[in-house]
Amino acid sequence: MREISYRDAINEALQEEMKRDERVILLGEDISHYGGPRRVTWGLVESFGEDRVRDTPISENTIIGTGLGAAITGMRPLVEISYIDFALLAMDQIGNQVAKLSYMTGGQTKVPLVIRTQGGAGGGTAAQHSQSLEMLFVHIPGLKVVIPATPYDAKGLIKMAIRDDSPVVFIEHKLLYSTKGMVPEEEYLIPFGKAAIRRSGSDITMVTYSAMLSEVMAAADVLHQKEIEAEVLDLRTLIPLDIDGVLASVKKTGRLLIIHEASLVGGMGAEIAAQVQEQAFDYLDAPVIRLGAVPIPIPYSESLERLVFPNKGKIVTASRALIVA
Amino acid sequence: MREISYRDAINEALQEEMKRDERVILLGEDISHYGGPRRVTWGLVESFGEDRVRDTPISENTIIGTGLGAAITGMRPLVEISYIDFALLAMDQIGNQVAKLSYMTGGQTKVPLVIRTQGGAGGGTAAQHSQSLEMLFVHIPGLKVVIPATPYDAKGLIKMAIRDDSPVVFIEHKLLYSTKGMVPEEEYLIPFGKAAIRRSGSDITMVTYSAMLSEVMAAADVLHQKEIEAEVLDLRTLIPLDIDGVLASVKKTGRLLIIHEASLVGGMGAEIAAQVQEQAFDYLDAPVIRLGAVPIPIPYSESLERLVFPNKGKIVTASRALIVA
Amino acid sequence: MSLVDEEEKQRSVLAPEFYRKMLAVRLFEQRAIELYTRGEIRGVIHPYIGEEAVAVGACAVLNNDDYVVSTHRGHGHCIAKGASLDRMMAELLGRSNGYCRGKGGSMHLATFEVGMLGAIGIVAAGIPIAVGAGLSVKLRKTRQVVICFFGDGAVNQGAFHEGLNMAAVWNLPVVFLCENNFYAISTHVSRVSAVTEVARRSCAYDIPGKRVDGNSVWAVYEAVQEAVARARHGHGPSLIEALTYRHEGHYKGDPGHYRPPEELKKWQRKDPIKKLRKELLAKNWLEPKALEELEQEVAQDVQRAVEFARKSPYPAEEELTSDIFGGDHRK
Amino acid sequence: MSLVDEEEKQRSVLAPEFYRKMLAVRLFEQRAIELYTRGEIRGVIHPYIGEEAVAVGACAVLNNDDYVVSTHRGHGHCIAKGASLDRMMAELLGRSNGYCRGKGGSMHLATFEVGMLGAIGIVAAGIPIAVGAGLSVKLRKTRQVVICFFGDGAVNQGAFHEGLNMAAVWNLPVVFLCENNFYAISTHVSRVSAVTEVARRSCAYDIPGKRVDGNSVWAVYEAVQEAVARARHGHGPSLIEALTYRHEGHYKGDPGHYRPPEELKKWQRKDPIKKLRKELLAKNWLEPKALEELEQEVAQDVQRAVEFARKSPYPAEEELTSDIFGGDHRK
Ligand SMILES: Cc1ncc(C[n+]2csc(CCOP(=O)(O)OP(=O)(O)O)c2C)c(N)n1
Ligand SMILES: Cc1ncc(C[n+]2csc(CCOP(=O)(O)OP(=O)(O)O)c2C)c(N)n1
Ligand SMILES: [Mg+2]
Ligand SMILES: [Mg+2]
Repeated sequence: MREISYRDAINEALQEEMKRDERVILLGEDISHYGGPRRVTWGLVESFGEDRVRDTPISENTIIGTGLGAAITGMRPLVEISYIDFALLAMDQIGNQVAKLSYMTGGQTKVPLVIRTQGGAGGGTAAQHSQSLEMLFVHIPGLKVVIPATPYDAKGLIKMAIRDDSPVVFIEHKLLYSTKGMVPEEEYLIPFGKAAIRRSGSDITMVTYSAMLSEVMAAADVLHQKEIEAEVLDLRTLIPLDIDGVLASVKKTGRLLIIHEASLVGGMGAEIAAQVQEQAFDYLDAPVIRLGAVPIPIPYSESLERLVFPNKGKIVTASRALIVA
Repeated sequence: MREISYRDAINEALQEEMKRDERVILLGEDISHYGGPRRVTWGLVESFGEDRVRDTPISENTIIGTGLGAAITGMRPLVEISYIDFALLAMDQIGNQVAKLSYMTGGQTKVPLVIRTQGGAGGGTAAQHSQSLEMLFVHIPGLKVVIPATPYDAKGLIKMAIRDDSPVVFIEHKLLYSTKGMVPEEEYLIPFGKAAIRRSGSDITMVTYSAMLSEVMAAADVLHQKEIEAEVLDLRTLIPLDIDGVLASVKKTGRLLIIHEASLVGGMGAEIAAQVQEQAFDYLDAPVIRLGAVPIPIPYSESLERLVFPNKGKIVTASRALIVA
Repeated sequence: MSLVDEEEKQRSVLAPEFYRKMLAVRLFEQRAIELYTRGEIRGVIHPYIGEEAVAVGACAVLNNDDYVVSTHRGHGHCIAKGASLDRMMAELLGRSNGYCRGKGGSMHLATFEVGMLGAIGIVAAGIPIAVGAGLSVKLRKTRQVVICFFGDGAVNQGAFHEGLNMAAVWNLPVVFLCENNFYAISTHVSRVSAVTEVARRSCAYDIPGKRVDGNSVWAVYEAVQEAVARARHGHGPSLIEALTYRHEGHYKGDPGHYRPPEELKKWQRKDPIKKLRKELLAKNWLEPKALEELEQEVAQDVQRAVEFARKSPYPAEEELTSDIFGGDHRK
Repeated sequence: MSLVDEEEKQRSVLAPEFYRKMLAVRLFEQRAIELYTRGEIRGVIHPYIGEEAVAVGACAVLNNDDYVVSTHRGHGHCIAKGASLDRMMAELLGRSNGYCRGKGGSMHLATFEVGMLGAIGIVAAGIPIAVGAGLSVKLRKTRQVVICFFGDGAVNQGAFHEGLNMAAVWNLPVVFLCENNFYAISTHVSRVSAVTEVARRSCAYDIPGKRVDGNSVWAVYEAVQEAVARARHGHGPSLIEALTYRHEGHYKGDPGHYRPPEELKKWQRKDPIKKLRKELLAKNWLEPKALEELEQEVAQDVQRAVEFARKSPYPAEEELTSDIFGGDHRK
């Protein structure tokens, strides 16, 4: 084990997988010598050459389509969309082609394609570079959606994604790249569909993912001082969803708070709340509560941006209200 | 009052609004002399000319962008995307530009743009022409989402949409065009955010919208024979959502079933279930139940397609289970 | 032998097979239209009738392991690439042993066993996919070639531009083959394209662009031969525009009133199948009797396909959720 | 007077104002970079330094009610179109009396009062919007003109192709102005564009295409004059490619190591502002003293803008949800 950054954890995984399997290729804007806008692919071109670490024109829809065409003819491409906001340019290829081709051809082909992208706010990059759009991929059937919060998970999950035969949307968070965590030297994979219990507790269950995890953990610390013990689940993958893990925890605590950075309306919290109230109705001591972004485009000014998202304070407040309820 | 079709109701509304306000223009593929793939714009070119009823190249993203550019410089365009599936090609303009421009310019401009489109399955048009994608527009903040189920509503709501200063996504359903209903000769508008109570009842609340309404009404008839009285709410607009209307009904019935054609996972049912269990927790006699599409691409074969969606039988079964619960 | 004689000789060998394929497309589609009208086929079908020379002339150049990417109007491409009529018809009838197990239907017919990667129902969306197949070939160094079919309406999509640029800049083995039948649904190409000669758009990518008579199977065959050779030898993509015409409406059910009746008549007189048949007889490439036998065989093949399809089972309920997420039920 | 003299005379009148504008862009951005480094500006800023002649030469042709659509690198376009430095700087500092009330920031600076419809942060996404503005002009018959700015990276987006085709086929009054600074972030145009001479891509739309020296405000001015006249008289769109170079990295913080140092030096020697300054003095269009005064004025304007911005209030909590859904708080 060593402590490395989220960025380096992904980079290592790509190094390993490209070495292991020469069908793995990377496509994206500025990913070769520049190392990608977030420097995640730094150094890979030196190891694997410009053919396998390929800079593309700014043509997001065709970048995805190219990955798809390669995926169904023997390659295992990993394509980068440098901001999840730009995935909106590629929604035809992602939603109409990638997600559907395997099914609509009756299984004549698999689509071993990974779409790496990056979302989230917090840096003042405003409305077109700050979105959390994971629900688009959750809602359109045919995609797996992976969204790691730690370096350890990022590495194990991206390796799993590359080896998966289905299309995977892998969503990183711009505020996480420099965060550090323990990562083993030995190879490991993390299976999809298994939430990580980040903290055990019996008073309230908190379900979250991606960068919100740190706010949730901080809130749990505060609550602990007030003798409220939160159980914190980090989903890690949204499709497949570890609803059993969530239910098991809720059956223990009787209270559920879901926290995410995506817009509240039609967010992951809605899906989880709906499933939990249906499947654990009699275990709930209080309604499921969701915290998500205020449903507006993300404003630039810090004085506004910080009001948009859940944070430690809001989580503590909501939890206490929930405990009292 | 006369009985006219859903198609004609919209056509009439367009006639009236284009006559009333010459800033209203139509853009879309094959909408002029051909009258649009669904013949909704039939005859308009004769009244208003090819300048105002304008056939476009097959360039969905730019069709929307063109509408946006015209909307912020003095026009009130109504653009047609002939299948909602093709909206995926235009998601950058819809999600990154149209939805955000008013907010991101601090209100320097309004965006009086209507995007008319058509979704839904049931005719064997398979995976790329059968989707129900309203949640994409519900989830991305900045758009109003209107989804009428009857000729009367279609007319009153499209007129309202044209006069609204915000961008509106107006979603028709391919199976509804030929359905008929009473529509007044006199002008009327229908305000957004007010669900229609299609049937009153005290045993269970059913919330639905668009073409599913007829299945729900048929199921309610069956239940009535078994002395279960369903209250049926047709949402009509998803943004704004008439959550007060839903809550009022649920507080009366204590039971809620939500039915839609969109994929169950991350569908409108999730959002409503989440809100209702939060705001009416103590009124619920049973968990909120959702019926939506099986989360798969829509298969072609009738033998499979009919298994995907909620229908009268499934609604009756779910309702009876809910009543027993 | 002179070059001209050489060519004539080669044509005499190829012609019967070309005719058989073109006729198969025609008869297959006529039956499909009939079955559609009777309600045995649902959804939408887009007949290729009148355009058969393009698919057949183009695919004749390819090997089985070469790739084709197709459109909503894809029956002809499947047949030309060598797909089984039985399994195609079974797919149109929504049966479990159709190529796509009944999940795709006409608009998504894919026949991977012969390298047909799919009829893509979104206009121009096959272009990026074809570019990806070309990239894959280049990286795997297999010298395969990709032909990407699309219509005149597709060239105004962003995907056309992005795809041709990418293929050109990466020098990929892709032949972009535009079937210019002058209409996108009801819209004449001149009303929506700043440059109506599609081949000329190749100027923006510095690749060869060539317009050919799409109703001459020879013209198509030769142009594609040249482009495929180029691609196979690592010299990159080309754009070919084949001028042709659909005799039917945009889809079965569209009366096609937007087209001047004389225009349709003119093109019907140029019917590629009649043309080739005449040539076969005139040049004595096939005895009248042999020709008739061939025609009967094709008719029987189509009839057999219908029977095969009709007695095939519908997909079972448990097939509803298979084939998603890369799960392959066949393993 | 000879034609040449006439032109010289006209230039002598325009030059001081051009110089003032270009300098304003330069100094504004230098201060913005400084404030960014100090943490007073957040997010991302994309400096336009080195490219000022393009915005100023182009916008000088326009009237106040003509439209401009801009990009992520948009400060220069705003200033050239006549926006207030005060409100621009206030926007960059996230203040409530910035043009966008602090909601847009650098990447979404829009200044509607002078016809600047927005810096669009999605590469090429401004092109369709500009086409729509052009359509609106045509329908309203107001004889306004739209200039749409974008970079060399944007020409490989589908939106470029769709937009130019639509503007051409509808004959809209739009001037497409590509600022070719040879790089899209780190990627040199030759690595991703099949045709690196952007102007040549106009061939695919049958519209005029012209490459000019983007570091010469005169070259830009004249080319845009011609294109704008064309557009205003109903003769449709044009494509202009202005060759230029950014002296800074892609955004503040990017060291720009992907560029050969000699290349940068070469272009720094061609600095459009130094060039015009030299000309002003050499041709005696401005006395040295007047020039200095002008320079001081510009510096003061920028300084005032910073002060204005700094003492402006941050948006209040209740502004968070205003301005959405077409609601205009100002009414
Ligand atoms: C993105 C998209 N837009 C619109 C459609 C609807 N549509 C189906 S076929 C077609 C016309 C295509 O014309 P063309 O490319 O010339 O092919 P053709 O039908 O003539 O063979 C249209 C508009 C679609 N399928 N996909
Ligand atoms: C659709 C999209 N893809 C990628 C980006 C990230 N990005 C921002 S600017 C830029 C380069 C643009 O290059 P160019 O068009 O030449 O303009 P320049 O920055 O040189 O002025 C990229 C890739 C983006 N903003 N939008
Ligand atoms: Mg056509
Ligand atoms: Mg550039």
